[in-house]
Amino acid sequence: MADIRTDIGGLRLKNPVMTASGTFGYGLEFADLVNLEDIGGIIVKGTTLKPREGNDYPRMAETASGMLNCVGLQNKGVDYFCKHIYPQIKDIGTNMIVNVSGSSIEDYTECAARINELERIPAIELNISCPNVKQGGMAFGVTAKGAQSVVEAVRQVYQKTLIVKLSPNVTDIAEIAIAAEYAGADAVSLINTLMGMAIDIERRRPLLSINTGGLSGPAVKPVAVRMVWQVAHAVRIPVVGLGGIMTAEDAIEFLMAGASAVEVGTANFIDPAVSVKIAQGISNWLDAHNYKSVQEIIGAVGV
Amino acid sequence: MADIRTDIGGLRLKNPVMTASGTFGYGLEFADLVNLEDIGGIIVKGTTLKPREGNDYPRMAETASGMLNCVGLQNKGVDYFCKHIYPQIKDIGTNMIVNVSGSSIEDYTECAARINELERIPAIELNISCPNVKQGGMAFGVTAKGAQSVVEAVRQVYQKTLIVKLSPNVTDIAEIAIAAEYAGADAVSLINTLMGMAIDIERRRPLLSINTGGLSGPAVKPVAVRMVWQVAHAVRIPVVGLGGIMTAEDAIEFLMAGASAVEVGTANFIDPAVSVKIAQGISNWLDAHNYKSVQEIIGAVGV
Amino acid sequence: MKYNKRLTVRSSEHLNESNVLLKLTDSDPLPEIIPGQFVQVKVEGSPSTFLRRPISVNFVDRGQNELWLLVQLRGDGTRRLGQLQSGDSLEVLFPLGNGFTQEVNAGERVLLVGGGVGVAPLLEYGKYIREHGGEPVFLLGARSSADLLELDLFRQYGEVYVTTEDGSAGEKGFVTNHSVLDRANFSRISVCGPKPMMMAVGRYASATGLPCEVSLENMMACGLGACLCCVEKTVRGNVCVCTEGPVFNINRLTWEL
Amino acid sequence: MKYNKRLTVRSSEHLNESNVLLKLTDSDPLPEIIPGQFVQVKVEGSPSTFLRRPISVNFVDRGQNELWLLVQLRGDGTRRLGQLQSGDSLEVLFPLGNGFTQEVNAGERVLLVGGGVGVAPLLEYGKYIREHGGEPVFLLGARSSADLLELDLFRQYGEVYVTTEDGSAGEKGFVTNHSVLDRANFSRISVCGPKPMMMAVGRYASATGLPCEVSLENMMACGLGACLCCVEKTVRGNVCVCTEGPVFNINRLTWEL
Ligand SMILES: Cc1cc2nc3c(=O)[nH]c(=O)nc-3n(C[C@H](O)[C@H](O)[C@H](O)COP(=O)(O)OP(=O)(O)OC[C@H]3O[C@@H](n4cnc5c(N)ncnc54)[C@H](O)[C@@H]3O)c2cc1C
Ligand SMILES: Cc1cc2nc3c(=O)[nH]c(=O)nc-3n(C[C@H](O)[C@H](O)[C@H](O)COP(=O)(O)OP(=O)(O)OC[C@H]3O[C@@H](n4cnc5c(N)ncnc54)[C@H](O)[C@@H]3O)c2cc1C
Ligand SMILES: Cc1cc2nc3c(=O)[nH]c(=O)nc-3n(C[C@H](O)[C@H](O)[C@H](O)COP(=O)(O)O)c2cc1C
Ligand SMILES: Cc1cc2nc3c(=O)[nH]c(=O)nc-3n(C[C@H](O)[C@H](O)[C@H](O)COP(=O)(O)O)c2cc1C
Ligand code: FES
Ligand code: FES
Repeated sequence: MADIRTDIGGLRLKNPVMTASGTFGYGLEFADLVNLEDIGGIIVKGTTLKPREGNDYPRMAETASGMLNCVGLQNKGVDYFCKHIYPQIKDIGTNMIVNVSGSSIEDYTECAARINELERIPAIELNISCPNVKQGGMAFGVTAKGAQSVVEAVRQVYQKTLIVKLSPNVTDIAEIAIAAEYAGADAVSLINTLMGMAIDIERRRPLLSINTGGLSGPAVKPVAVRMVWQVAHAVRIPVVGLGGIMTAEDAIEFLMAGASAVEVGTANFIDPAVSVKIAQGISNWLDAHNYKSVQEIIGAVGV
Repeated sequence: MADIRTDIGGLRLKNPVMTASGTFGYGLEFADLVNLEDIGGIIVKGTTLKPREGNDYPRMAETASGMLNCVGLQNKGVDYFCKHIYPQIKDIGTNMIVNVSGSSIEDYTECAARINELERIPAIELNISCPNVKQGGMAFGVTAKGAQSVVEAVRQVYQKTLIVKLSPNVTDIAEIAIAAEYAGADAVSLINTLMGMAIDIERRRPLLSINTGGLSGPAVKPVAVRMVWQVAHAVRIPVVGLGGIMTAEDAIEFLMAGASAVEVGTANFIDPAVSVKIAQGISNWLDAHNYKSVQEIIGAVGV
Repeated sequence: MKYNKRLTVRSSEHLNESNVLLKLTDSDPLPEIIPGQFVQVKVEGSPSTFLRRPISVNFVDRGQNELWLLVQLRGDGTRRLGQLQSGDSLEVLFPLGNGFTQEVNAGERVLLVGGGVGVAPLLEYGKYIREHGGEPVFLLGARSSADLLELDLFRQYGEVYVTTEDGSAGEKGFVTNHSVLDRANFSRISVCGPKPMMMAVGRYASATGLPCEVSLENMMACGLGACLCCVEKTVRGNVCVCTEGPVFNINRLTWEL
Repeated sequence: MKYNKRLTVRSSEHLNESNVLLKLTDSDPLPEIIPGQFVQVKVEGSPSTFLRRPISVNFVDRGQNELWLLVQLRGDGTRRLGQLQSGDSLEVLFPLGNGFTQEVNAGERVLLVGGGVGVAPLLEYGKYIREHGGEPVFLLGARSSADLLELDLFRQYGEVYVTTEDGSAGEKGFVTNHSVLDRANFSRISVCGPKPMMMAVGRYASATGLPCEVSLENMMACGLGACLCCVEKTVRGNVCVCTEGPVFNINRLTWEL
């Protein structure tokens, strides 16, 4: 049996498969359907300093091999999270990671500082890339300067593993990754959704309430693999890869491109137990190919 | 019968459907399979000043609802085009448009100047967005300054309709479109391919010879519609929309998003007669919805 | 407890041109299912269908260990479901959502209003009400007589009234025009169907002061309360239709009746 | 002249676990087809298959107006083709490519070497050579006897020699080890199969000075010479396999034999 443990910026994972923010709730929603402890890590919903109602319905549209969403960071705010949700999830036997979103540097730092106090939350994923709210952090995610300023500020108040989640809606994602690394990020994760749009031609209106939304699912996988490969060559900190992963083979592509771990998002909607199947599939694949450890294939793509 | 004629920067099209560069050869390849005169316009292969061998095989990989290619502008150069190909295509009864590519401003201007002399070529599409060759023009396509400089130079030597084809691999495509407009473009077309990558995990190697390639097909449609919508709001010149169009309904999405015409690319590989079916389908749809002219739906998406 | 199971298609019956009744079964006994709950089915073999499709539980036949789905063939996903044959299997995530009111008072006459394929969950709910001592009264609307579904089955559990838009069966017009609404005495109303119909029934309910619950069909991705895509605006903000619904008391919604 | 037509599946025969023989027909007479040409089939109902799939013409039965495709079930696309049943239809773009050498000298013995499903185009070509006064000699390699395809059909047109890797039929080993190569007198060779096999035969050809043509299976998108994805490097640069091939004289290629 191959060793599938991995490490991202000091955070140890029993296997390289985490669930992506916004696609797995707080984990609890899936408790009947999958053994949560068998997941490498669960990244919970985007959490903001203040409660947010999110955008109006409709928030979703199906597209070719993917979907658009414009949920818009609906959540009850960090206080509610700490008081009511944290107690329910803190004893789940895997890494429970909070995805922190915001509109201003203060939002981010205050929210991160609150999460820093929660003993059983070993890491945050800083979402500087949400395309679905005005000032949803994407403003920070699309320039190296913006990324650097927010990551530096959060680094001051957050002592545990700080993963920075990058936007793919940029000319040069490696440059943003380098800025995050320079500012003190322990790891970067990518990609968040690609900004897209779909139109209901019968009603002559966009299918989503705020016109545009974020594209996810297998459609985006080639873009995500390319970006992971570019970023893995540009930074020394670990990279977490995601975007369209449906199978163990997809996950292995990201690992070979240079990711030290992966996240599974939209696929959870099609198969609620997919994350554990992928972890198991990676293990089987490694065994079948005589690898002793998953570390042997990380970044192993010869070019 | 609705009027489906349209106009892009002075160029008149009998219908709004053109075939995209690199996906329809010189048109001749499809002559057995579709009545070329029923297509609104045929944009021929990327043509460069000097002959190019293109990249090594493999140049193609199938992806979820799409494909990657890294052809790399293989063509016999503009002299060969003028001498041997132009005579064969000049009497095809539709707009024959040349896609002009290059690595330096001089490449572009010399090539455009040669095409300018060809009486039966009413327009060029300036490809400043090829992701598949080093210095394949994408360097010009990813900054407003780069775009402006090459378009300005070509505008000096090219008197007919000048369409500038934009890259989607940028943070702000509207900014590039504005630069092209300012520099004298008659129209912009978008999107070229999204840069992507796919890995053969058994061989631990990229599936494409130069590692990365351009993603096209339905997978990219939501991104393309979004960008067309953004650009149509940012410039006054006409916009030509493309990316993943397979059906008349897809094309109508782009028209409603603000495109005055569309191009069909990858879909030609699945159905060689698809462009004419789409043109006919647009006409039928307009009739069924009591529109008198396609102009009534251009940019008609209410937001 | 929720399950994701590969159920076996025992039969597939095309009730008319655009509706199919799938009877699914399993080697294990089916779990407890509340009337009004739904399932998320995985559609295989349809290139244009990526997400699961939510479908109401039409009926649970405990004797046969069957779960029935009544599916209207609308787009590629449902059309593909219509091609399933007995012996095929279907991956089903269930049971999901809250379901209709479970408290039934002895002898109460509950009006169950359905339009089109919206009748689907009312069959199981009618049975439930009957089994719990109530009297379901079905008021079912359709475009024409050919579009009326499962009438004989509904008649097993209570009175059935029908309207059709073309008058080819029952009274001509919409459900809210049916004369039974003037004659009969109901304790409450449950509705499932197109939104305009549900709103019209809602107006009738508020005029007559009857409690009214509606079953919504918002677009869904996960069906589990995780993605927050299916939200409906309520008097207390956006809530997930897949977990806090699909059934809502109409007073909780912000619809302008 | 090329056509894109919806042909009808007259029969589908599973020759063994991983190969199916599809016989397609049309209401019009099939067009002229050169041996070695191929078709591009549109695969419907396979979510993971986006592009068409290139398949060689295995045989043209003019009497029955049938076009035969011999398909190895490899991935999702070909597996879906294997599920087609008689009466189904299939959209086919054809005929494509150049085909094998059409000049046949009276009495010449042409060696046709096939490996695996690479035997497919050799059946039609063997028939052609026979009909044009030549003598095809088939040398067919497979992993084991169960993997040998259409042997009886090949025997109708010429001598058939077989190798299997496990020795379960014919001579044990690879085609290039077969004793017929030492005994017989050939005018030229045509090969279709895995690249290592084609290279081995190419080495034999250059050692013996025989002209040798190979049929390539480069990945294709359009099949029409438009996309330039399928190129092979030749002594005169990159050329499209779908139009200037799939058959090439091995001297034109840059393979290191
Ligand atoms: C809780 C619930 C219960 C339902 N019960 C039934 C039922 O018992 N029988 C039945 O026939 N239908 C039912 N539906 C509707 C059914 O889900 C849609 O008709 C189906 O998803 C359409 O899929 P398609 O691929 O055939 O069509 P598509 O081509 O995808 O779409 C056709 C139309 O269906 C709707 N739709 C598409 N995807 C979804 C989705 N994920 N969620 C909701 N609506 C969608 C859209 O309005 C769209 O315009 C229910 C929906 C919900 C939310
Ligand atoms: C000119 C030509 C003639 C052929 N003749 C036959 C034949 O007669 N019988 C037969 O069984 N097979 C033939 N093939 C191979 C056949 O095209 C592939 O096996 C098929 O495309 C695989 O599709 P898939 O979806 O089943 O597998 P996938 O899962 O898509 O891929 C399996 C493997 O097939 C190959 N492949 C995939 N797509 C293509 C493509 N578009 N072009 C070429 N290769 C591809 C790749 O090497 C891949 O690793 C021919 C190929 C070519 C180019
Ligand atoms: C419905 C939905 C909600 C999401 N919400 C968040 C979020 O709150 N924070 C975040 O960083 N990413 C969010 N994402 C993005 C995903 O975490 C992930 O980056 C993206 O979907 C790509 O991965 P996938 O293709 O595997 O889904 C959301 C995605 C979806 C589909
Ligand atoms: C095989 C292939 C070759 C292409 N070659 C060119 C080219 O030479 N010049 C160019 O501007 N775009 C080229 N493109 C991009 C297409 O013209 C088009 O912008 C892109 O494919 C998106 O449209 P689609 O999704 O309809 O294919 C090529 C695309 C493909 C798939
Ligand atoms: S469908 Fe995902 S929360 Fe309701
Ligand atoms: S497959 Fe397109 S040129 Fe050969």
